[in-house]
Amino acid sequence: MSDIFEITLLSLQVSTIATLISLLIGLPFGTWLALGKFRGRSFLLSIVNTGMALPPVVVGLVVAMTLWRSGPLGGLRLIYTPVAIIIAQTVISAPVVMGLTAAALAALDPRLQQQLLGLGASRVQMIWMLWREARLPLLAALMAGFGSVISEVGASMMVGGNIRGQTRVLTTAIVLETSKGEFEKALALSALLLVLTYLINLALTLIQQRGAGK
Amino acid sequence: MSDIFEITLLSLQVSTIATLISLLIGLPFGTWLALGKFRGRSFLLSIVNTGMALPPVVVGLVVAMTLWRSGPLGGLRLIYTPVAIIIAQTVISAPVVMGLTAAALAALDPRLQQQLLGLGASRVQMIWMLWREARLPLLAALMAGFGSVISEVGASMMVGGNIRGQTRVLTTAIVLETSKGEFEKALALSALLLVLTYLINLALTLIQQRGAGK
Amino acid sequence: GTPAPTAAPATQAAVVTEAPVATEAPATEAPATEVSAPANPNIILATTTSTQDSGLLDVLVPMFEEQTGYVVQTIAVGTGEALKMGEEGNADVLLVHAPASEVTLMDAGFGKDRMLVMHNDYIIVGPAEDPAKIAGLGPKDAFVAIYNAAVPFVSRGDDSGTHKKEVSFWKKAELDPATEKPEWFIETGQGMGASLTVASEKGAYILTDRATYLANKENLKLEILLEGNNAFLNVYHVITVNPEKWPAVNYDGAMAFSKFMTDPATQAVIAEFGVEKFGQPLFYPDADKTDADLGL
Amino acid sequence: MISVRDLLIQRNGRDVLKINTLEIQRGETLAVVGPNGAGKSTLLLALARLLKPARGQIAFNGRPISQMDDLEYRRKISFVFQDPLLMDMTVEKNIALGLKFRGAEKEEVRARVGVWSKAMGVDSLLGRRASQLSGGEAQRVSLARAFVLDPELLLMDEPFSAVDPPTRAQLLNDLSSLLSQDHRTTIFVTHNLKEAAQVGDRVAIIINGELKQVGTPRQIKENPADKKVMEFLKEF
Amino acid sequence: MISVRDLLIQRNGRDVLKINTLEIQRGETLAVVGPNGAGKSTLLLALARLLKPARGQIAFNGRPISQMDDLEYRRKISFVFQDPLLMDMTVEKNIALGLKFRGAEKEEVRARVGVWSKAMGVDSLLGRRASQLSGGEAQRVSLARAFVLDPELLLMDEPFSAVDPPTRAQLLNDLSSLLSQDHRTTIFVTHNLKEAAQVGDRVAIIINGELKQVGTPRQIKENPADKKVMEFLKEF
Ligand SMILES: Nc1ncnc2c1ncn2[C@@H]1O[C@H](COP(=O)(O)OP(=O)(O)OP(=O)(O)O)[C@@H](O)[C@H]1O
Ligand SMILES: Nc1ncnc2c1ncn2[C@@H]1O[C@H](COP(=O)(O)OP(=O)(O)OP(=O)(O)O)[C@@H](O)[C@H]1O
Ligand SMILES: [Mg+2]
Ligand SMILES: [Mg+2]
Repeated sequence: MSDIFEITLLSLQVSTIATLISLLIGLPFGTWLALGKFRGRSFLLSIVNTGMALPPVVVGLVVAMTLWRSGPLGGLRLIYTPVAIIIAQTVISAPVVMGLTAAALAALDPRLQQQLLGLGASRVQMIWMLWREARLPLLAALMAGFGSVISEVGASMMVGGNIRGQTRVLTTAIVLETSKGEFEKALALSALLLVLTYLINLALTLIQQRGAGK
Repeated sequence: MSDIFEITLLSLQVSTIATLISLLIGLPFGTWLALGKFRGRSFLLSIVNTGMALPPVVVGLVVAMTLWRSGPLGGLRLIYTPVAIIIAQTVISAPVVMGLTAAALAALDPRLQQQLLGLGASRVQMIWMLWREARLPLLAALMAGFGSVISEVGASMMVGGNIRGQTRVLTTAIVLETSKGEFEKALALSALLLVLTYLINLALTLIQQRGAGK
Repeated sequence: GTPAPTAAPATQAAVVTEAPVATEAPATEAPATEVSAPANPNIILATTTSTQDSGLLDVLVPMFEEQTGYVVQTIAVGTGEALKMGEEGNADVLLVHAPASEVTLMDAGFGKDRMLVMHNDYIIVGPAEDPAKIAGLGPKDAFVAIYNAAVPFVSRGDDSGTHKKEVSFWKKAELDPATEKPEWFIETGQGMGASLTVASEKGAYILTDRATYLANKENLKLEILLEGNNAFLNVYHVITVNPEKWPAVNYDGAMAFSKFMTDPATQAVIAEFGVEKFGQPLFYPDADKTDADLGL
Repeated sequence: MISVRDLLIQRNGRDVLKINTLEIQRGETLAVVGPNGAGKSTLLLALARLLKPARGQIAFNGRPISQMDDLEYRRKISFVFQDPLLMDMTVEKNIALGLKFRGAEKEEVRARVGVWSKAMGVDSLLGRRASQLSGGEAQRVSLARAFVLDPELLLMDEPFSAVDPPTRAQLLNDLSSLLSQDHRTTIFVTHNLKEAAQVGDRVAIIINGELKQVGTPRQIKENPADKKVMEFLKEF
Repeated sequence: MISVRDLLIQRNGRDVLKINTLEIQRGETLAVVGPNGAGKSTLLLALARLLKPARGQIAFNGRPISQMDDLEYRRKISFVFQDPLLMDMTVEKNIALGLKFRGAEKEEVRARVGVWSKAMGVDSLLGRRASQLSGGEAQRVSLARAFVLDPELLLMDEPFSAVDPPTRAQLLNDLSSLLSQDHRTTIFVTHNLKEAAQVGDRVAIIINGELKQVGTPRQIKENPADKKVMEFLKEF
């Protein structure tokens, strides 16, 4: 396991990027779902909530079929690259971030929007302040999104291929060690994964509390 | 796939029971985390948030090692039974429900607690009303919890064994069909899984809206 | 001539040392010192989990990459999935062990070249007490005995090479537990390692390849009860995907890999692999033989 | 009925209310006035056992409230909060809330909610969601919510600040007679000094976290305790 | 400056405010009074373009506001809400909020926040979190939050309901002179009829969703439009 450092780094990179992209998608879209007034809103919401239950294997299969040479985007040659993992993980975590964002914002007092606009906020400024006000549940949404990707294995396996030195991440390495019968190694890798996740959560919590303390 | 009905039913049963148990654990404990005033609270919170990132394979491995004949609870003979899957899935979804519950309740106006007590609510009644007030984000927590178990495969595989007619659930069946190269069957099962999840989410949303409409 | 396949691989250790060079000269072979990067350096190798789980590819692939400058993307999946990836042109080269299905693939024109690489063997393992008394029986009789005793038996049930082998034995015995679904017939639908664990936990019999069994032996309460039969050979072929069907495949790379796998130097490495750890080799090189030699 | 001794309340580490001694008789209505941030709301919260004193004690009918059963004690009380947070449910359910908590019979709940919603002029709004009320309507609901409980001790924190003048006058009138009939003890925080004098048997003046003076309106007017009290009362 | 024609506002499908015609001059202070639920807050919200009329139009300096740039229009306005929801940040940041939205310079923000927090008597609370304020303190912050913006049009919805009497008197005084100096147009909803008469150049009476009468305090007192108005004013 000399490549353990490399594997860990790739895990963190891939999952962090996927989470950030999910945030970029999920936060605005979830906000729109929570604040928008349009027909079919609850329909869309239940679609997004269903997205929170997207099985990683299914996402992996569908993304793989798209990225395989035989698939529509095969020409991009992305299959079995970290980019492919990022794509699949984004598909997994974007609905999580989206659904939880929508729930967090819908729970705010609706008069808050009015008051912010009344103070001269532009729409963007208003939304920014709403995010600030809901930062606690939004942080939980972010953590749940990160949790869903750093821990998943089905999609990383299928679209990444668990290729040593290229696309092997912590979870796929754990599966490999398990299937080799190397349970101790698998447990050691698991412990590493959890410690890392804990440190990231702790960092986010501290940043958030510092922000709140000001 | 004549046993598809059986597999679907087992999936639903196992995941529903696991989600309900998670709710039974996560809702009170998450509430305590949100409302309690004690030292080490943010430490506990980041532990729970880390729990949201528990990889199913890791949970599967640890639960399996416990339930194997060589393990401490081997005498119970639970390995490769639906009960084993329920245990593992509960471990996966309880932190999700817990963490999101804590975030949802922490976002409520703290004066609400005071006012409810001032109206003569017992502690239990107060908490009940807080849950009612936060029902939207709590529902999202429930859905995220359900989503995390109905979609996971690593733990079900390891502790359930994917045994045909006994512990095969939709996700493990999807993995099996995929590894056979039967991608169409895998996709059909995935579609079935998603439709079911959608219907459950829709039902929950409707119940919740009816509750709110009264 | 080449020696006939001997029943017990353990007694067959010396094959490689006298193996002649394969009939075709390895055209692309180049000394490590003058590696020039190929035009299209990426190859996708779809293989079964057993080759990866045993660790063999972790030894061979870096060697190949160093010798040729190719970069191999090893995708370890179920046999069915690996064959499907070949069929749909999503892999360049396959390393699989399901001879009957491989022939179908070749006949359909999806594979171009198919070369014999190596074999190991299947064994039947089970609880030490051997409740169905299969020790010493022939393969067919062993399956009948298990069926009649109605003792737990774990079947992979995943259309893998191993599973196909097992099915062929049930067929020979004219029995069909997969359809009858008796209580004792446990279908896991999982990989070899996981299935072995299930068998161990359930005190069941199971047909397994020797390599995976040896790798997992420590964690298992299973003993070898039946081994060393001709019918138990587990034969691996390397197949290049037909570029006429799928122009996008890296045929040169696939060919280079196939040549590498059948190269005498590589074959020597295969013969040595696992000896240090398990006291016996996990695979036996076969590049100098034909399918007929192995009774296929 | 209530006696406060040597009380100190801290909020977020700051001393916000000090009371050496305060006695309130059964049936008395005590009006509490004082500048913003003086500690009036804090006093009510402490009396309802919703804030823990840093020092001192509050006794109810001779027993320290810290030694009484928490729930039992709070159920003798009704609280009209300064900012009523209504629950996201109908007005009817909001008004019934305290009765529900006390496990009242359905019939009784309906009857009482009917009476008090009419008294507060919100009977036409019973089916409305609480989030769709005007400011004054919400305050009336919060008043009804407290009055249905028929409490021994009624704590009201600026309960009429958003009520329109005619209704306010009428409620004050009703209240005066209601309270003197019932022998219900009432503590009533207000920023309207006229109101305080009209409703309160005695008036308490809290300034800057200290109880400065307690007495009948006339006593205080004629004999203010110090300069600060005088200044505060100059509009009166 | 503002002219309202044939306005109808609906909330949740109910008609809650009808105004045939209403003209407000630049520099004028209009006090709005009326019973609870009459539609006063609704009027302010509509004027700030925070509620869409079901019918009719509102013109600002001759231009229909529905045709003006939404943001530009709202930035001419300051709004003191009936229930101020302060953001979960410090008092200082809350007061600076509107200036931040308008992209004001740091220096200017600091200066204005300094001036107005002092004027509202919350300068000692600048570092406090907004959730840790008393009711009156919160209302003062909300006043400061509006005044720092130096708006053309000032909309105030019962801005002094929780402010203590001496401060209230002083603020009203300051306000009267401030407003008449500035030629700032102000619409001021209040439940205090004396206050309305003191601050308002004219008084508007809204009852049950209809604008009943607009006029100087004396005009209205001497010549109420109908029985309902008379009844409403009887306490006055
Ligand atoms: N958010 C809302 N949704 C629906 N209806 C509302 C809402 N807010 C107020 N209303 C209704 O609109 C009408 C006018 O309300 P408005 O808030 O304008 O009254 P107001 O004159 O400000 O009363 P108050 O003196 O009590 O503040 C009332 O009937 C009220 O019930
Ligand atoms: N939640 C809180 N946390 C910390 N300090 C608070 C909190 N609420 C109020 N305070 C502070 O406690 C002191 C007393 O507040 P209190 O609410 O009792 O004042 P009050 O007399 O009711 O004033 P008002 O007339 O403005 O309602 C004030 O200095 C206030 O800033
Ligand atoms: Mg107060
Ligand atoms: Mg209003």
